[in-house]
Amino acid sequence: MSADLIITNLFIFSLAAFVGFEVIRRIPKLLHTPLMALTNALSAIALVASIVILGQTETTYAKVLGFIAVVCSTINVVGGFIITDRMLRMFKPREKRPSPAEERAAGTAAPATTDGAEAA
Amino acid sequence: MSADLIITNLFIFSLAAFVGFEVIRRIPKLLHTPLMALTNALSAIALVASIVILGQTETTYAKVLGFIAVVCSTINVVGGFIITDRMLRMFKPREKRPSPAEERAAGTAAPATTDGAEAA
Amino acid sequence: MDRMDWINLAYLVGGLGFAMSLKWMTQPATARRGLLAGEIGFGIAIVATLFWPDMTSEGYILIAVAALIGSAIGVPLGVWVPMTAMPQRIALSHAFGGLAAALVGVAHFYLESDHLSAFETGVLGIEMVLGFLVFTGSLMAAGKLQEWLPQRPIVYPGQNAVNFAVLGAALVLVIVLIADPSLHALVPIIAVLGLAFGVFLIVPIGGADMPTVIALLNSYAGLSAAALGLVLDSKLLIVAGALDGASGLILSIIMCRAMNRSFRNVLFGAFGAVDQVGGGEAGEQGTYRSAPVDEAAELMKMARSVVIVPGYGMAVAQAQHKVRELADALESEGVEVRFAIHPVAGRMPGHMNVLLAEANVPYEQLLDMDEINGDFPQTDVVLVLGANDVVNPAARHDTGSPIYGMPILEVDKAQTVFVVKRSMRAGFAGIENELFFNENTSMVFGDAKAVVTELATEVSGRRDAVGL
Amino acid sequence: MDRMDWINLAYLVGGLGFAMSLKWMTQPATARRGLLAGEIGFGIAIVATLFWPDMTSEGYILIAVAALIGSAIGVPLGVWVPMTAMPQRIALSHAFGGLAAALVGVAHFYLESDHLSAFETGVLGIEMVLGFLVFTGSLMAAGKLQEWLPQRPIVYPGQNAVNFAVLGAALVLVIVLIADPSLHALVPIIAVLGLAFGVFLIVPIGGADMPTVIALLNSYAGLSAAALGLVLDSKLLIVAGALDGASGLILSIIMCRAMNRSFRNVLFGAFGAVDQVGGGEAGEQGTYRSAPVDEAAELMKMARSVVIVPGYGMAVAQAQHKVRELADALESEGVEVRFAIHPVAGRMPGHMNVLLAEANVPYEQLLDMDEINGDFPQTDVVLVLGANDVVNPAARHDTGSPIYGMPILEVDKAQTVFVVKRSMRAGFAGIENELFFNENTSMVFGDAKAVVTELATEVSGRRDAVGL
Ligand SMILES: NC(=O)c1ccc[n+]([C@@H]2O[C@H](COP(=O)([O-])OP(=O)(O)OC[C@H]3O[C@@H](n4cnc5c(N)ncnc54)[C@H](OP(=O)(O)O)[C@@H]3O)[C@@H](O)[C@H]2O)c1
Ligand SMILES: NC(=O)c1ccc[n+]([C@@H]2O[C@H](COP(=O)([O-])OP(=O)(O)OC[C@H]3O[C@@H](n4cnc5c(N)ncnc54)[C@H](OP(=O)(O)O)[C@@H]3O)[C@@H](O)[C@H]2O)c1
Repeated sequence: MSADLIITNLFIFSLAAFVGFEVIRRIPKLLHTPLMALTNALSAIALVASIVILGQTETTYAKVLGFIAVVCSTINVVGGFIITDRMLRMFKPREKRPSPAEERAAGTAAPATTDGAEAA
Repeated sequence: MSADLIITNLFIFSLAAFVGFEVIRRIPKLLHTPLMALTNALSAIALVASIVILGQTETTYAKVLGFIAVVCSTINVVGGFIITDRMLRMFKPREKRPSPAEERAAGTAAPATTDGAEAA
Repeated sequence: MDRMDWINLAYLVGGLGFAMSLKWMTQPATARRGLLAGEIGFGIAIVATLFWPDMTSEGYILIAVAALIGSAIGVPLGVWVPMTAMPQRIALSHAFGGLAAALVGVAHFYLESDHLSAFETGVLGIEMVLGFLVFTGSLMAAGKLQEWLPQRPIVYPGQNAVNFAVLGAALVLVIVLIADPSLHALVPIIAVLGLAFGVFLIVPIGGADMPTVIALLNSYAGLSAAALGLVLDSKLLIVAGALDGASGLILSIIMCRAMNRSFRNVLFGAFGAVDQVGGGEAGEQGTYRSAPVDEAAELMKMARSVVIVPGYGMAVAQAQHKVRELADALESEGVEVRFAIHPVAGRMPGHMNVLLAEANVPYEQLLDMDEINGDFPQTDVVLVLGANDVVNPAARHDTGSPIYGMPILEVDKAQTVFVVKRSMRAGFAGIENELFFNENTSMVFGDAKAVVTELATEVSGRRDAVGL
Repeated sequence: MDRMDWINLAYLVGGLGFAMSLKWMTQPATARRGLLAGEIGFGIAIVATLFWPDMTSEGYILIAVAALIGSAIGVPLGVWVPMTAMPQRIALSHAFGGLAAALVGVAHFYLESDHLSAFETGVLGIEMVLGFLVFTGSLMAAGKLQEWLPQRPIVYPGQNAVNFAVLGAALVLVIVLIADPSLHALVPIIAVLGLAFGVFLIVPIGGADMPTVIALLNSYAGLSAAALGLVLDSKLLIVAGALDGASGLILSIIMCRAMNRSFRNVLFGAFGAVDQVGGGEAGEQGTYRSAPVDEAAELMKMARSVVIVPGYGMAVAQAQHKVRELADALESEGVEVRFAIHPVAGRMPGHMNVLLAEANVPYEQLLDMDEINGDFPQTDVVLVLGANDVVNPAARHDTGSPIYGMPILEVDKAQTVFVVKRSMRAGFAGIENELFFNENTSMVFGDAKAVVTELATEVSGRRDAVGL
């Protein structure tokens, strides 16, 4: 693999990590458990790699490894998404008036000065 | 240029744009003017391209174009950084106690629930 | 654009879907959209992958079978696991994830070993170690949380030395492998060392530190996925791995902060040490007052404002629905009822929020520590329900205490405090709680669910008796 | 790793430096660090570039000369431009940026045209158009802000049609160029069309909308940089361009929101239309009261709380330092003085903050609209200093008004309001301001600086007279 390609991928890695930190830092506690379940499902994307191996290889041991890998990853995707959904369904606010949690999140999203209004 | 490479670069573009939106959305009004000056300087990074052209080419018109480009970009870098610095120097808080602006920014950075505390 | 380009384009879209998914998770209002974005991104990526060049038809069959088996296990795991068991569940799936990543790494190594660059071999090696240690580590964590394994940290002299030795050995072998990738025999050994390290890493860590550790393992899993992506040149894996890694790291940092612990502290079993000191059993410290349930019921009914402080005990007892009933009963008596949620109450971030939301407690009633702490002095009755450390005043003054400096719910400032738990036993920090010995505190012993049920009936039952 | 790899690595570091730079700009406390990060990242990238393979020694000389000339112009531009002229200054540098990007694009096209893919040619074409239109557009904007050009929007029937025709022609030619890249002669035509479109785009836009437009041009500049990066496969340019584009877009959106305008509205000269309606001159509406300076001084000195509302006029008059003196004088009289900063007061975001910070007004005293609006009813005296639209109550009720719906500073709710401006002329929205005709409002005519200076001396001067 060319060094050039590696550097490109490092570029992508660092940008993605940057996005991750910036976004996740702002997820309210309320949503931390759903978040864990979600990232769980998302990180099971290693599934694509295992699919390719299982789908292409002729060699037996690779098949075995690939097979197990696909099974494991599928468990995570399916389970992870279902659980996230279950949790989020619980959070559906029952009355119209915005919940503190929503306000909280809104507060975070809102332009800095608004927070300032409260902070000051 | 291979389609593969193009896609990679699109990948990088979208991630960078994502970072940009996430971060800049949270810059307090107070700092918008300095921000403009700063991005001004940063976008002058086109300088690297003009340097390469000016440094390599043998053909005259390319030299001319490259030369103008280097001049223009340099103006922006130098000017942009100086102005940003000037503005930020003004913002140095004069007393110890944190300014509303800082609180505001802090408020934004702080974990969601803190904002929530105020928002609720 | 040939077929691979289209696939990569799909991966690009998928990756952005993941990013948007997390972005939308930053607000309850948009969280569901976030989930959807994640699912769509995932779907696109998978479908695209199926068009990968030169897949064998046998391969497709195997994939289908594996996917079916996976779903057959995954769906039940998703649908039936109770919310109280979330930490275990999540640890378990990290185990699967780690294993999958590690196995793909191994397979790729064997298939490509003759034309792998030193860099690739190195990254692959590290990827395997990470994957395998996440596998066993997460299994251990799940076991401890499910209390199949001893919750108590198991410490012995020179433990850290041993652990590092194991890890070191694994890395040395990776280096050897870089030098000569033909030494296939090394891979199993590296795998074993990785697996062993995963176990050793968790052994000295107390069951209650598991959530922190799980988050940390989560970020390792992310890293290994990213490493895999680096070797396979899969930008999608890189992005997903990076996002996952970031999330795990941030969550563990948040938890450590909220518990006023340092990583070192969590990872190298400082807690075990503390345990020795603190001693599980309390009681040396003065006497405590034990109150019957009806007294508590009486006082709560007469109160203007009641604050309920749920803790791990409520989760264990699955008392959340009964608590909701109690709250309703009190409100119909004109009592203002609120819930005080400590950031690390329970065993995972947001644990209490999820449970109470499950019991349909409108989350207007759930107040964060910083929102409610000011109100305790004006609160008539506080009901501490299976919470312990998060209301331990020692955190404020006792510099010796392992939880010293951890922000707590200052219930001791309230008029009256009822603490519902089964015994005087300590909480996860393994230290006694002087709150229980205050004169305005009364212990109501029993299982949280049982006690709360009784409270609810008492409160609603005798409505006529006390004319309001 | 060969030399290019090292260079790319340096670019990676540079790009991350840029990202961190913006991240740190999110807080005044860390803003300076952000600047530093940007500078370092930039430096690394430039130094690395100098090691580019097969550079000619003549090339180095040319580079040095060009850099010197650039610095010779850039330093003065940076050091001496007054803060009040920032909008122009920034517009000007966008012009430079756009030109540079465009020229690089042209050069690259000529050098490579015989082996450019259709995609590359297309991107290059768009990149040129963007670059050139940013160039002239920004020059126009700067001219209008500096009032070298007529501020008023110049509109004529079918204007938008013409503009789109020009842009369309340019894009058509780009397509032709894709079909046959050997048609070098097209490039100058495309350039001219781009330049023309830049001019036409700005002509119909009022001088006061310029800041929004500048931000928009900023994001175009970013896009063209990114496009260039795409063609040259320079990840650094792509990242920088994307960040720049995002920043410009967000700022213009924020400004539009704060002014309750839509992009369409800003870009297609709707304001010009409104001008016709609203009419510049006010006065038909009832009578206004004009007060002498000393009356204002007297009342302010006796007040408990005074709120100063600075606007564009303060910037024009460069009155910020004098305002500071006035505030100090009042405070030494025991009057509580605060500044109410409207998000779009002045002519660029944060304009007032920068000016008052320059005058050393501690920013504890600068309050945002949302912070202060509640306090006006309890405020004794409001001094509106060269502000107009941002205090126009029409925004609250007059649905016909072009600023209807724009959140304003509700000074009309204060006890007494003094408005300092030179005449009854309208502000940038070109509409009359009913605030001036309220019975609790008095106009104090004159140049902001002059008036404030007088106020300051009046207040401090007569200290002994009024014994507090
Ligand atoms: N939330 C997180 O993310 C997280 C992560 C890692 C660690 N932690 C730690 O976990 C702890 C959480 O504090 P906490 O106060 O919620 O819990 P805790 O301190 O662990 O105390 C829980 C108490 O509930 C009682 N209990 C257990 N089962 C019960 C039942 N069935 N009925 C009634 N009571 C029962 C126990 O006393 P008895 O045995 O006498 O009944 C125990 O003292 C904190 O120390 C925190 O640092 C939290
Ligand atoms: N901040 C931004 O980012 C931004 C961007 C785009 C547009 N805008 C627009 O700009 C406007 C800003 O509102 P604003 O109230 O600050 O300004 P304004 O509405 O433009 O009013 C400024 C007033 O200051 C007076 N003035 C001018 N020179 C003066 C001098 N030397 N001494 C005393 N008074 C002087 C003028 O009246 P006389 O001529 O009678 O003196 C004018 O009415 C808003 O409409 C906003 O939408 C702002």
